[in-house]
Amino acid sequence: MKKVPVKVLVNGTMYERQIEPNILLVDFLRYEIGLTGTKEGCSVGVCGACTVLVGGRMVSSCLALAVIADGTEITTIEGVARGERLSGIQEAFIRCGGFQCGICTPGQVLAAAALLRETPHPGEAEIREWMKGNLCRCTGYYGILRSIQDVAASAAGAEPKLNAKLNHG
Amino acid sequence: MEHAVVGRNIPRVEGPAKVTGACLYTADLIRRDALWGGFVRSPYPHARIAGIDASRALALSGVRAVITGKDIPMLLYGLAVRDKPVLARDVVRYVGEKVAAVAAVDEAALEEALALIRVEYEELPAVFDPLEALRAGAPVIHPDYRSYEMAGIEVRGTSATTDIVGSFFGPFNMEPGRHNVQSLWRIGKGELEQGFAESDHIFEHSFSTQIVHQAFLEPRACVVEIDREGRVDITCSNQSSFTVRKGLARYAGIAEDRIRVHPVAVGGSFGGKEGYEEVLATYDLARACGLPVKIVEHYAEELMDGEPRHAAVVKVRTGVKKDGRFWAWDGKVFYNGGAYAARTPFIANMNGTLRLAGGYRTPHVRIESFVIYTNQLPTGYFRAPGEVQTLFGVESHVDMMADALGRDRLELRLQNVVRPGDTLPSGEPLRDPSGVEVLERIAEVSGWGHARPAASRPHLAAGRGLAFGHRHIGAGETNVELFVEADGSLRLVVSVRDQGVGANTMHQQVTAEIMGTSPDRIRIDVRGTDGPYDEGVRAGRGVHIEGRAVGHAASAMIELLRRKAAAHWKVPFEDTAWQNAGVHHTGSAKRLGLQDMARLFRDEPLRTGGHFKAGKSDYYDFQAIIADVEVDQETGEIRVRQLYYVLDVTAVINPMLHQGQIEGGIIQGLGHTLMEQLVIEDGRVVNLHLGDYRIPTMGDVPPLSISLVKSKEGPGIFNAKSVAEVGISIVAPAIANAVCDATGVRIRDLPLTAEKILNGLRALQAR
Amino acid sequence: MKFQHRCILPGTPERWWAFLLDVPEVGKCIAGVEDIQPIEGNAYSGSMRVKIGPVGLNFHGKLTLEEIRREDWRAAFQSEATDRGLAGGIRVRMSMQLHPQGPDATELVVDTDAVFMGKLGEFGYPLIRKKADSMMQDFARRVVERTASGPAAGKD
Amino acid sequence: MRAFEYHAPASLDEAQELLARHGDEAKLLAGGTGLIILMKQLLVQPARLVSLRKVPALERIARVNGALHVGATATHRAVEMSPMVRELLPLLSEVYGHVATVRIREMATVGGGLAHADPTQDSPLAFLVLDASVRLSSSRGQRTIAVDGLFLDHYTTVLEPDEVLTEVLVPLPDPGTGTAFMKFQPHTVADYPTVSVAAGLSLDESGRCRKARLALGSVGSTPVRARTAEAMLTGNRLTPQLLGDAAQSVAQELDPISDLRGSADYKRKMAVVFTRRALEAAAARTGKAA
Repeated sequence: MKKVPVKVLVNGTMYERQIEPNILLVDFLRYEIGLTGTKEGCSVGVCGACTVLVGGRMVSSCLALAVIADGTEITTIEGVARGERLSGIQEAFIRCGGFQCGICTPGQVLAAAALLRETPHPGEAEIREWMKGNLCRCTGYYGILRSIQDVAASAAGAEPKLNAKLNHG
Repeated sequence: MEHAVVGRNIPRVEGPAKVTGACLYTADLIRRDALWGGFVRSPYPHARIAGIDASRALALSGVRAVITGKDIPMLLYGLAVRDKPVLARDVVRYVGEKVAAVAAVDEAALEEALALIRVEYEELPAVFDPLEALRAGAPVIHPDYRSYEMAGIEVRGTSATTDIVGSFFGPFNMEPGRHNVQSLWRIGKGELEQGFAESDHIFEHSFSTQIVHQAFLEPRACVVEIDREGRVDITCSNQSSFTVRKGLARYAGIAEDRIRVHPVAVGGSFGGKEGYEEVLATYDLARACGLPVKIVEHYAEELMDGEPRHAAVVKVRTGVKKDGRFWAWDGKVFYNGGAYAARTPFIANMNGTLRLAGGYRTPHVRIESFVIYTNQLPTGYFRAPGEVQTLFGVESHVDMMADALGRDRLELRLQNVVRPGDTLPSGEPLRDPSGVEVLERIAEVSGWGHARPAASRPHLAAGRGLAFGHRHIGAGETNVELFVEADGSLRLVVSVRDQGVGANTMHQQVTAEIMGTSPDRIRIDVRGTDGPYDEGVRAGRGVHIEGRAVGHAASAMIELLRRKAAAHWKVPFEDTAWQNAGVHHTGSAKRLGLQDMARLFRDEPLRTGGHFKAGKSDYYDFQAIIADVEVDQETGEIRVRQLYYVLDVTAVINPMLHQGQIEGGIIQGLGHTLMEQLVIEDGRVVNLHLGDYRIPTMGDVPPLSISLVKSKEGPGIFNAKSVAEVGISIVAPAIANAVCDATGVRIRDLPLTAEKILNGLRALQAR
Repeated sequence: MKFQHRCILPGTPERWWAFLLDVPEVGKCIAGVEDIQPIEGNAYSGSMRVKIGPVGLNFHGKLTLEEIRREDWRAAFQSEATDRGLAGGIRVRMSMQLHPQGPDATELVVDTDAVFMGKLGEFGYPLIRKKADSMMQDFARRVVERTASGPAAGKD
Repeated sequence: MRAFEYHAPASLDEAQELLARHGDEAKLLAGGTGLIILMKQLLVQPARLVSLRKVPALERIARVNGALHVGATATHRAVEMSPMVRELLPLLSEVYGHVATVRIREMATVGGGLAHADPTQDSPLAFLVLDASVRLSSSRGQRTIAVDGLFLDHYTTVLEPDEVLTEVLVPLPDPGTGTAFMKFQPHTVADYPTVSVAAGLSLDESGRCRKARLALGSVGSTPVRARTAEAMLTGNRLTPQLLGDAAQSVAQELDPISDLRGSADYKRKMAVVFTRRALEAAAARTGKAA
């Protein structure tokens, strides 16, 4: 099977690889470049644990071939904090009980960040509609809802850009 | 007593790792050289294996090993009852049973190999319904039942007054005419028949509940590596490192000290990661290949071959006096245990059996619990095991009796609820019960008897439902070690892998409280099997078992430091005191802080240990819930408008974590009530992905108001009671009761689907 | 996966009995079945194509006439086949029974019990369940159509 | 997932040429949300994938004279959020806004959704109600067919192996048209529907129903047009009685099969209830329409 070149900017770092076309994006991120923060849960695009942002938009990396990310900019959970400093939504998840076992948390944080970037001050209905694509079995969602509302209510509201590269997502 | 740290929402110790993706789970352990392992599974619910041909698979270049039941130790596997081969040997007993294991260089090669292995089966008659399985003439699923052994876990949670007939397992179950019994438990008190003879009314109802999966989002996974000297290195998603080590040592015939289990994070368990079968099979593969092997199950495998909650049939018969007193109670529950008992811990039975007469002061009680073999996937423990099933029956039944007696549903419960001085229906002793306070509080917060929610639209019918329950506090054993580090900070070594409840944060908070330091001066050092022995996480035992062990270590450390300071000052021990994280000399201004002592005593180990082991305590959590619902009378759709929940508490170590447990448990209960079910046709699970096995989403959760009632005593550290297994069991009866209140339709089998309710409405109209 | 289908055929069971035992003839009534060849005794080889949108299954395997009970007009087949694309395999039991319906009509009752293996068993279920039912209805229809060409008429 | 050759042609011609050359061997890849799952499950094992992501201008949403043209690779989310769609075809953004979850809507494309022909999908219902048609293009030429004639069976359309669905053409509804969409998910808001219904009603000056469109999903092997009900409504005043009778008539027109979202019988009953509700909502909006 002919390998294909993939050139992709992940969390601000450029990666170039020759890959088999049947490699999924989630496996590319986890095994090719070693970013295991992205989790695989249901593997059918339902649970949202594998959520990453491609060009600023949410993608189920378990349903996306890695080749379709060629030439794009990707943000994974590893790219949400700025260096040692956690982003506002990450701090809110810690402060408000937004996680327990943590396996869904990378997807939840990315989905929440994407929401807050599109809608800085979402109402509860907007949050519920947006976040219903990310399953959590531990929290009953109340803690996640509180975390997002906490940021939404803050003066800043919107997340700062997830990383320098993502402003034209 | 006022607490400085306990009772505060200090952030979780693993918080930053979990929100940045740094936290490592089993599947994150990348070993470039690790082979991918996987299983060939049975397509038949019951069949004889006539032959296995792996030649075509072995011919593939990427395949390193194929092993079958013939290639592995003859030992049977099981948590409580050893009745399951790791790979089926001669017979398969359920669809999805592991028949062969394959190791290959990558996932593609593995998939191809699995598809190329040909297994020849001769089908055998199968039975799926537990009541049919009991009947004479039903296929006997385990002809060798007598030869099976208990896994040596001593039977706990039974007091002198409970009458355990025979054992939970074994020859007793083989009485003539009795078929396919995994386990039988009979408990009670009083004289049942006399009780019924003295009753004025007798009510009898039966109910059924479905099989549901824990649906944690991390499917089970493990990595096994064997070095050249035969030392085994294991990373796995499991609730108990030490149970895995013990089990593998027995299976492989090697010493426990040759096996090391690493403490990676677990992506949710809820009781469903007690088993370690896949670790044993992976060990066999690793041995066969001489290379590390990693198995990451697909979610479909999790759903077809996990450790889900037993489906059950619940039958309750109650004798009631004219004045409403419950006088005699006969409860029977038939749990569908699936093809093997192996995945059910402890006693191969359910503690939820003990809830089969509810939390009421009935004098004459008999409770019988059968766990029954069928040709379905084996079941295991799931948060409040067995109790979701029994309380759905009991609390629906109590409402039905109240209605028949023309009594207020809450008031009838208040009349009968256990009070100080009572024993539980099971005959178990009971201390400081707060059922009365809990029921009174839920009436108050929900405005019971006053304002009822009105329907928001004409085609909707509004209703309100109540359910009440009590929940035991977990038992177990653990050890911890506490060190003063060179810089005067503290390090607490625990072997408890946090499954999400926040155990390690609780450990830190307890240590900080007792030592009088700030939590951030205490590092939690989580170990695997090279840490102090821990029996495993389960049954809401945290504040009870772990909390007390941590408390012992901290108190011992204070005493140790006082002794050393006293010796250093050459003063009597009695003249020293512990204040503000340091030793004071009461006779002078002399003080040694942790840093001073770390420096001063640098050559002596500043280490203490804490151990705690206990059976089930006589204290119980008491809880009640009220659900306000609207039912669409044209479609049967239920909308839960509001949930009120009341729980009794003593000390709450960390309010945020405590609340998180309640919220999570209740929403899992909501899922069981409205949508969740492994749909099984001819023994085969047909909804094998989370698009078809639906769990609640953020769009589905109703407003929830939680109110805590203060009770006096608890068995845990600082008097605390457990919280990890509350909530979940009483959601279903509350909503079922609300639906009946709204529409008159009584649904007796879970889940409560719109279709069942609409059929019920049509049936009512037909009358 | 179990199905039952019924259809009314003209003529008496006697007229249809030979047809039931004529495996290649029966095979012609099942959409997608190709080149059924006798192997030995009551065993035949054959293949079958099933297409459900993008999902193309191409089974090849063995079909055996397992039970012949003329006294109650019952014949049963078992077929085991694997998909060339390695998606999995299938085991089908099909019993056909004739019930006399008055002087010149016979009811054909077809009971099908199919088990799917491998990935097909895991994920094909909902997909195939939708298709299988319509395929069996189609089978019954084709059998009736054959009355036009008077199958097996007079053979007995 | 089996190995395959990957092609990402830079033009439509190139894509069509690849399909023509490889026929059934090749599959088109757009958003992938449908196809990739089937490939992971080994139910579909194409030798080649032809990705449309580098084909230019295929995602365009534009107004052309009296119609809206929606490009095949426009995502569900793009249609949902497009101000032009909101203004001109509110039903379309409403329906796309109800598909699965935001994340899936960001990935799934309009053309991919139609070509996938899953009878539980929402979007075909909107296009049926709006009398939309699709443009199918191949190296042999182009043809335009009504969405009404697109679906043959579960996951099966009239598309030839060498054809690309390039865009959907949606005529703008006349003034006095009211539309509505109902999706019944009794157990969780993220489930596949038990039944879904889209309705469109247009009134003439006299207030009579000039045109009625009614489409249902999840109740058959393809999306279903309820023609009997449409006929009952056309030419008449939309009294509650008539709307109810029309809704009642769909029960006979459907042939649902039982699935995890309800028995055939229940689906039929719910189809009647939600058809009535959709008709009432559409009728109520006929006045408001521009």
